[in-house]
Amino acid sequence: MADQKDANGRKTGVLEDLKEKSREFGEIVKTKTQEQLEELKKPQETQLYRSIFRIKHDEDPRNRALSTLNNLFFHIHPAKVNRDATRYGYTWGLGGITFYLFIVLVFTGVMLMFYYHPTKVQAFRDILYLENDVPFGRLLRNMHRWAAHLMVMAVWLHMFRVFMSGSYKRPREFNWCVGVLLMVLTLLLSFTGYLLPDDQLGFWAVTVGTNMARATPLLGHQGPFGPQLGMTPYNDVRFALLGGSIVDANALLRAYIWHCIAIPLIASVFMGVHFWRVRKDGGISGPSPVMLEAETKA
Amino acid sequence: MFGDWHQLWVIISTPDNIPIVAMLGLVPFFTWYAFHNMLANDRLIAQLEADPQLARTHHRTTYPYNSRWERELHTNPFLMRKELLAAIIITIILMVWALTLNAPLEEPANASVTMNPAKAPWYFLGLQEMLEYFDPWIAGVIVPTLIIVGLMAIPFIDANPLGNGYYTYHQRRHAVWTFLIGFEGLWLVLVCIGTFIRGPGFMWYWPTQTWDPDRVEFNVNRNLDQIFGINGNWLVHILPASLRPEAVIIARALFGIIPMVVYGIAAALFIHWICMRTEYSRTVYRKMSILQTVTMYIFLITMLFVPVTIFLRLVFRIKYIWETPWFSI
Amino acid sequence: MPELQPDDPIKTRSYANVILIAIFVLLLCVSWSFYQEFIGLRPWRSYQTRFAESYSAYLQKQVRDREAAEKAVESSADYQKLQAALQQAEAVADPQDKAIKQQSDLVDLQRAAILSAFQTDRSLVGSLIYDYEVVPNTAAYRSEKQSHLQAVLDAEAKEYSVDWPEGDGKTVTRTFNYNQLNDTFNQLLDQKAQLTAKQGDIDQPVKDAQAAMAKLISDKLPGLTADQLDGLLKSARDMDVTLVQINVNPPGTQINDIGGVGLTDRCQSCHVGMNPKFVPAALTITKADLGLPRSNDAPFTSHPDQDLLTWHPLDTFGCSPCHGGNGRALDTVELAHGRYEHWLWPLNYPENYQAGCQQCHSADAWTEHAPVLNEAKILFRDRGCIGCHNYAGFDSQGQQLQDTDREIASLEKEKVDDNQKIPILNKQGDQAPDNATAQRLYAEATNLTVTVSKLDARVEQLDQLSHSLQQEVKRVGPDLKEVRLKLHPEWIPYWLGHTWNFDPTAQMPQFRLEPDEVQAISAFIWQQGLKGPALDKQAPGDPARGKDLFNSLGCLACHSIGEGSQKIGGDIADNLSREGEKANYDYIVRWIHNPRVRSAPYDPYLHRDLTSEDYTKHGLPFVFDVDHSRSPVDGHELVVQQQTIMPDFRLSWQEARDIASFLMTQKDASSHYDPAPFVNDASLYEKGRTLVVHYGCAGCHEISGLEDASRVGTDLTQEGSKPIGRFDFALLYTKAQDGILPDGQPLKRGNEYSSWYDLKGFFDQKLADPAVFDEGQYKPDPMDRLKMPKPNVTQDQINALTSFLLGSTQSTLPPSYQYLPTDQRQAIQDGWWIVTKYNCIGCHQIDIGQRTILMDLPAYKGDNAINLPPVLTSEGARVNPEWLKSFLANPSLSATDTDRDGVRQYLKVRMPTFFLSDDEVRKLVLFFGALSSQQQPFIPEKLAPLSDQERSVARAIFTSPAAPCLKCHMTGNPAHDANATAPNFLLAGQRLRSAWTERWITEPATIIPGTAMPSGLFVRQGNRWVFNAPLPPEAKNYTGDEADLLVRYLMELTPQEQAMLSGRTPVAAKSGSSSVKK
Amino acid sequence: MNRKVVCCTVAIAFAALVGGCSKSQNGTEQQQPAAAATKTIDPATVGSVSGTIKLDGAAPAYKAINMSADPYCVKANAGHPVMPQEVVTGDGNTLGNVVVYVKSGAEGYSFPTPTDTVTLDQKNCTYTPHVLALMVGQQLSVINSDDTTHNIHPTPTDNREWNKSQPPKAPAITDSFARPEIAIPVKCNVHPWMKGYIAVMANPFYAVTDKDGKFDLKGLPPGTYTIEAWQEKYGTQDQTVTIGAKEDKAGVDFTFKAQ
Repeated sequence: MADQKDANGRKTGVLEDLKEKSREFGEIVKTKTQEQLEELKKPQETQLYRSIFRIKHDEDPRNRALSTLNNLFFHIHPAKVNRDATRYGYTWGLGGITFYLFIVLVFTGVMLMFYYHPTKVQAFRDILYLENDVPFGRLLRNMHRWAAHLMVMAVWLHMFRVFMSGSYKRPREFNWCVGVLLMVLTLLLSFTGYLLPDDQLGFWAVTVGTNMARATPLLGHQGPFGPQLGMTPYNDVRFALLGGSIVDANALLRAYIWHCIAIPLIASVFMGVHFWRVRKDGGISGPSPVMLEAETKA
Repeated sequence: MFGDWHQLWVIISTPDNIPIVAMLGLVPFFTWYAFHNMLANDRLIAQLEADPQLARTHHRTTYPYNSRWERELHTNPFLMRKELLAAIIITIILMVWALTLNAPLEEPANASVTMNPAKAPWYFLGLQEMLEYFDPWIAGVIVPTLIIVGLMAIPFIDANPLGNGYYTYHQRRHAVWTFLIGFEGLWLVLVCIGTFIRGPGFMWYWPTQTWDPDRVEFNVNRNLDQIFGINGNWLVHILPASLRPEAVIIARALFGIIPMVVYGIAAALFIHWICMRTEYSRTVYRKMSILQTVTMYIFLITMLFVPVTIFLRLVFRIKYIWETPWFSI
Repeated sequence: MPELQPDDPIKTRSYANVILIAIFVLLLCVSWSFYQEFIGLRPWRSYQTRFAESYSAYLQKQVRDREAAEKAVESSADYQKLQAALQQAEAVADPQDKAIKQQSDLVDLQRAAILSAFQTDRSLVGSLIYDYEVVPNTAAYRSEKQSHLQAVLDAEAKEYSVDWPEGDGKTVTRTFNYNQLNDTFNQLLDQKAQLTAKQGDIDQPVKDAQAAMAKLISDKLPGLTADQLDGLLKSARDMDVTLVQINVNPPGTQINDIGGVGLTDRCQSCHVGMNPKFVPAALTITKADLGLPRSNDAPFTSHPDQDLLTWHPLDTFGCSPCHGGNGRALDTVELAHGRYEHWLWPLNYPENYQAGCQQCHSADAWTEHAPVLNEAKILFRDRGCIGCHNYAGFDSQGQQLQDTDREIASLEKEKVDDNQKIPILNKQGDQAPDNATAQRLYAEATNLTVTVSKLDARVEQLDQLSHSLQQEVKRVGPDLKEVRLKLHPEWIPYWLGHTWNFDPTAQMPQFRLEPDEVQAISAFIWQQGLKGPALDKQAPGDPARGKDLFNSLGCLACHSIGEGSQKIGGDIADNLSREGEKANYDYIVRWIHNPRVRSAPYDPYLHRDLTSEDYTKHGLPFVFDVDHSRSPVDGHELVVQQQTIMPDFRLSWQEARDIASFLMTQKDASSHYDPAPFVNDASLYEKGRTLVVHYGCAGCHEISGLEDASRVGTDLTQEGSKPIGRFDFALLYTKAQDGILPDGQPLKRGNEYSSWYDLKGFFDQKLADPAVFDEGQYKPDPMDRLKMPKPNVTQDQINALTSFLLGSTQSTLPPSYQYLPTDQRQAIQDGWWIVTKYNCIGCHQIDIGQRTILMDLPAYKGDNAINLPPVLTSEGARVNPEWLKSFLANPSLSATDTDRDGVRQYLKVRMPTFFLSDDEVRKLVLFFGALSSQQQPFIPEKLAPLSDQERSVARAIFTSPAAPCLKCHMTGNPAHDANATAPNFLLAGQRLRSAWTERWITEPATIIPGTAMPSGLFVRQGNRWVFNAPLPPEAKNYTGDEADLLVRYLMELTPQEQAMLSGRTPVAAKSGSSSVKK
Repeated sequence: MNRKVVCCTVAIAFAALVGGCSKSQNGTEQQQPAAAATKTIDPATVGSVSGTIKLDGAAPAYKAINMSADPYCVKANAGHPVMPQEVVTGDGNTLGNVVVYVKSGAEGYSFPTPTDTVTLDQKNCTYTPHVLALMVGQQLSVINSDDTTHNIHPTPTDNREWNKSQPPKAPAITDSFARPEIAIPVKCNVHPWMKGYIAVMANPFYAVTDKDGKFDLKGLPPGTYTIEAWQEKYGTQDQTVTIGAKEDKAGVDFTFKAQ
């Protein structure tokens, strides 16, 4: 078959067509890869990056503001904050620390929940299993417990700071009440957690704690006016707390449920309210300019 | 016997007492630091009050100020980096603590073997300590609820507008002192006693005194009415026949009201005197509504009642001030 | 908006480096946590690597030594000889091997060749057959079925061509049809089988030669061979360091004590030597072997008691159930050993290892492999602990008695009720409206009468049981009712005050008594004593003969004599070297003649001793003994014997007087007893009584009025699981925690100090000196003080008792682990309780390897050992249980002549009568039977009577000079028996078992090593025993088993035969020369 | 408080109701039992029933009893063989040892238990009489006139079973039977061949026929009765008879078929 020539004089045989096409194809591939490589040099431009981080992270103010406002986690902060409020000196970082400890506790707590069964037979055994068999088990349990103690300390010191800095005054009264409630919830969280290892220390600590409950006036079978209202060891408030007249399997289960599900949920809700009101009541309360007696209204 | 430093070390190094020992370090530091800020602001306030001209232009904080500086900084780098640093430091503390000290794990729970002393977790030791002085219903239920409700009521009672958002001692002297007494003076001190002082049998062990489970301590607490020898024999003639056998009890119950009333009046006068001490406090005091004053009085009186009872018990061995068949304080 | 404020302090300040440092520190912490996780909390890694090094070094040396040894053996002559034989056998075998190999290769080739054809054909035909069968066999389908059949036949006829290999490599094509394929294939298979069998036979001699060589080596060099050691060395060298754990989770049970978890013992991760994978059972290594100094921290020894592991295999028992400790924890030695405050099951210290046995073996009196525990159990009774402390299993007779009495009472009440119901039923029957109900009522009445008779049977059974139980109740201390007859009054206060000065090895513990208490107690004891029938005066005996009797009769198996270093004899009973100072001669004579005689019987129902008036009132003679044990007053069981384990030696009165007068001479000249007039002071009676009740003397002694006193101490059955809080350390609480012993010295264990605030510490100190916990306390009134007396125990005995108490726990192991065998082993268990109670092991060796007290006495040293009482290790297999029963009841085997041993009259040592109850005799007979694993009940083997020819052969053997049986054995004529050394054959008939006797006469030394009976009398020839000496001609051609023949002859031996024979055989001449009289 | 009041009123009402109806009820009760009182026999109006018992067919031939087990019995009966008394016939094939009695019709009356004792003798190792009848509760005395030990063992179905041995010259054994039962077999455990029967009657109208087969039941008050005849081998037969006042009915005969 003779070589036909096409308009511009190149051979137009089938073989030649093929060769031509393949060459073109090669060109396209080469350019495409170069583009891709170029793109990789600037990751922010890639579609993947832009899909995740909706805004660019330049140094300019707009992006700085956007980086907090548009971010699910950071938009707890306002875009800008009073310059002195960034100092440790004022807030001592205690509110943040408490919240951070809460997150650590939730994280380590969930990990512990993988191994712990809240039954009388298996509770102690699981703690031993954690201590000796589970890799990092002992570290996990220690972290959880010491974080709990740290959180209680942090909550108290946070309250101390808020009071000392007068940050409970108008308009933050309600937020102070929510704060107090959160402190109580923290104490309850720690108290119910104390019983879970089902060892002598926890058992007797909780027994002492709940013995006070039986003395509640009107509701406790040993409190004033309690027996008159027909309170017996089997239907008073202590029984409700323990799910029994002594600290045993039911108490363990109830403590477990309170500790792992009920109180953390309630606490998270109130933390949400607390953070929300911090922002709504004007963000960090200080260090605001001092006022003089004269300047107060009569 | 005293001088048993090992015993003191054992108490301090018990894993679950570490937090209160840490608090013994942290609370004084933070109190000092709070007062440091307060005094700085007070000096500024005094300065401003002395020179009204300055007051008009001053940026009113003790921190360095330059009109050219931005009043508000971006959260992103400036606040967040601080938070990141705080988070890392806390994690470090936590990990070091977790790696060095192990969480306690004692024998499996056994209802038949009581631990001596059986102590509540460290943060409730205050309440457990109060059990020594009050009946469980007061120590276990009334006082904690009053504390919580009291704390919540503070912003609504404190009519003093000053000090809102800055540390000041001079302008909020009463509030600061009330809180310090309530939080540190009572709550933390009682927790410390519950931890360091209360040993086996929940008896009083001075620091460096050996905790001996077999210790026998003789202390007889008597009621106030027993001290005054109330036996109600003069009451017998007055009472109707049916109540005559219970004459003694009724007499005591009636007698008990007197010291309570006396204390109440004394405490109220004392609080009133405190509120009226400075001119400014008088204006604030006058500004408070009836409801605010009544709640303030109630809370402060009950709060003061606790140290008074503790004092009566520890020094004079008085058990109950007012004893009635249904309850006793 | 441009950055206006370059100098803004907050903005310009850079936190970069602070954060950098913080992150660096955080990384440090994280890496520290990883270090902690993988190295810090894993000390066992270093242990395992160190073990690998030292163990492989040790193995290298072993391999070198072993190879040298093996070379030495291999160079030895007989090894060479065996090697030559091997080579020769190989030479013979090789050619045949090659031939067979060739043939079998050919067969293989052929099989491979036809295999494919065979398989295809078979499957084709198979499918066709299936098609044929599937078609229903009915008329309608006949044609179709027919066609299928035809297809099958064609397929079978089809020819397949196969290239068939011939012998020498050539192949030829052959054709096969289906059947041919089948047959040839099977044929090939058979051929192959034959060939391999043939090969086996050819190789057999070679294998035997190799086996002989290996046997030679293993005989000469026991233990692991060189290559086995090499294997171990290789595995030790490349030992991978992993966590080794035993995980036992039997379904449904909770092995361990921590809240129902299964057993996870990881001890072998550090104690690598215990791991059979590395250190096989045959090779036990100690620290010394590995060249490690004693003290340093190297837990590499292998388990010292390997065969204990065969009964308690590691994978079902693990380590922590027996040893304690926390098998699960591995991070620190202290945590793993569980010796810290909050772990309830600490690891036992070496001296208390056997505490672990007790928790499952609490029902045993004698546990193999637990000598310390066995000694503790004997001490627990012998040192009088049982007097105050209840312990399940010890002396439960009292409790059983109460239970039987209670049951008898309830049965009798039931009988009374039934007897009342019967007439009522009959009356109702009489007046019944119709006959059917009448019949029913009458039937019911008769049934009731039958049940009442059954109740009678049960009550009678219980009566018998209570009769024997009453006999079994024994007390640790002597009967104080006989005090006035037995003792000098002034000795009592001296004894109470200075118990151990008088007798350092006394069983009685030392009470801490004030002088006034001593007086009051002595007065009460003296005044409560029976004034009783006066003893009949005894003439003085001959002390010299008494001394000889005392030393030879076997008194020293329980008693001891001599003071300080010269003390010889047992510790079960007290030392008699100062008996003369305390006892009355007349009483001791009566006591030695028969210790079980009581002055007055005691009636447990009336709670008092009966007097002769009680008997005369009912017209009965004042006679009470084992046969007349019913109370004349209320018909219940009486206590008719002294409740002591001292047996009756059946001595004549004269012998008793001789021994008693010898004992009277036993005095310490320098001793002085100041008079004790106060003993008769009636005013001290009451005070003495309260003191005696307070101190619980009635626990060990029988005191009138306090016979049923309960035990004053706490029940110790589960003392080991009491929480530490329940033990009152009193003022030593802090000292115990700081590890300061009561005497001020710090408690050092190895090179570290350890606290003794644990159960072991409490038991050790309490046993060493009970009063130590009273020290420094304000207790003016002696009655408030700790009343536990100081037991007379050495430090080793304290360790034994502490192990016993530590083991007495409420075991957390599942019930299936408790050692409660239901088969013969339970009979052994029950037997041991009785054997240890009556101290049979003082004279007899019962357990293999157990030493008796007599063995160590000078009188039985050297060749006098043949005078020792018989060894009973194979008694169960030896004697007929019926005979044993009668022997135990009356060891003299005769009603009249009792002052002798029944079987071995020549022995001086005397088998006494223990007055065992029927229950105890039954248990002992079953015990000996079970010990030799004999079937119960015993059915004697029927022996064929001897034909005359056989009798003459037997007689020839019996009287042949090579086996002078009658020289040693007793024949009945006293002259000869004087120095006979073996029992009379006449007893053999009903005493011995024929199977045992045959084993005995052929190989006596294997049954009782060191016996006087000569071995080698018979020699094995083919499968029969042949007498090992020339026989007279007529006996030579006997073809049967001559040993069996002799046994049958012995079993049939008649007195006349023996007398006739003894006349002819050499009488055991004094000079030992044997003269054969034909 | 009101709860207590309510339940009191209810209780009172209930009591009244019960009181009321109960009065009416026991009113009717009185009449009934009077009728069930025992009837007395008027001696003037009594009659009697008599007749004979015959056997239809030949009595079975019996062999003499072999008493070799006990030498005394052989000696006591030396000379005359002792025949089993199962079937005893007189001349004219009359049947002896048949118990005839009033089976029903005499229920209403209550009869005093007779005080005289009935004796059963054991002579020459046989029971005499072979068949014996007595009333319920009447005293039976068993005497042993042989010089060997006997063992009396009645085997009743409706009465209580007992068996006592009686050595020679031993005192008489007395007992009584509480329930009517027609023919308790009596055997001797020592001598298996000894056999006898005791018939326990509820009423006095009974008779045991002698060899002549005659019986006469006297003292029968007027009324209809069923008379039953019992024989140990041939079973029972009965007839109903009505007699008027002072009527002596004769000819009430029974014939048993000999199988």
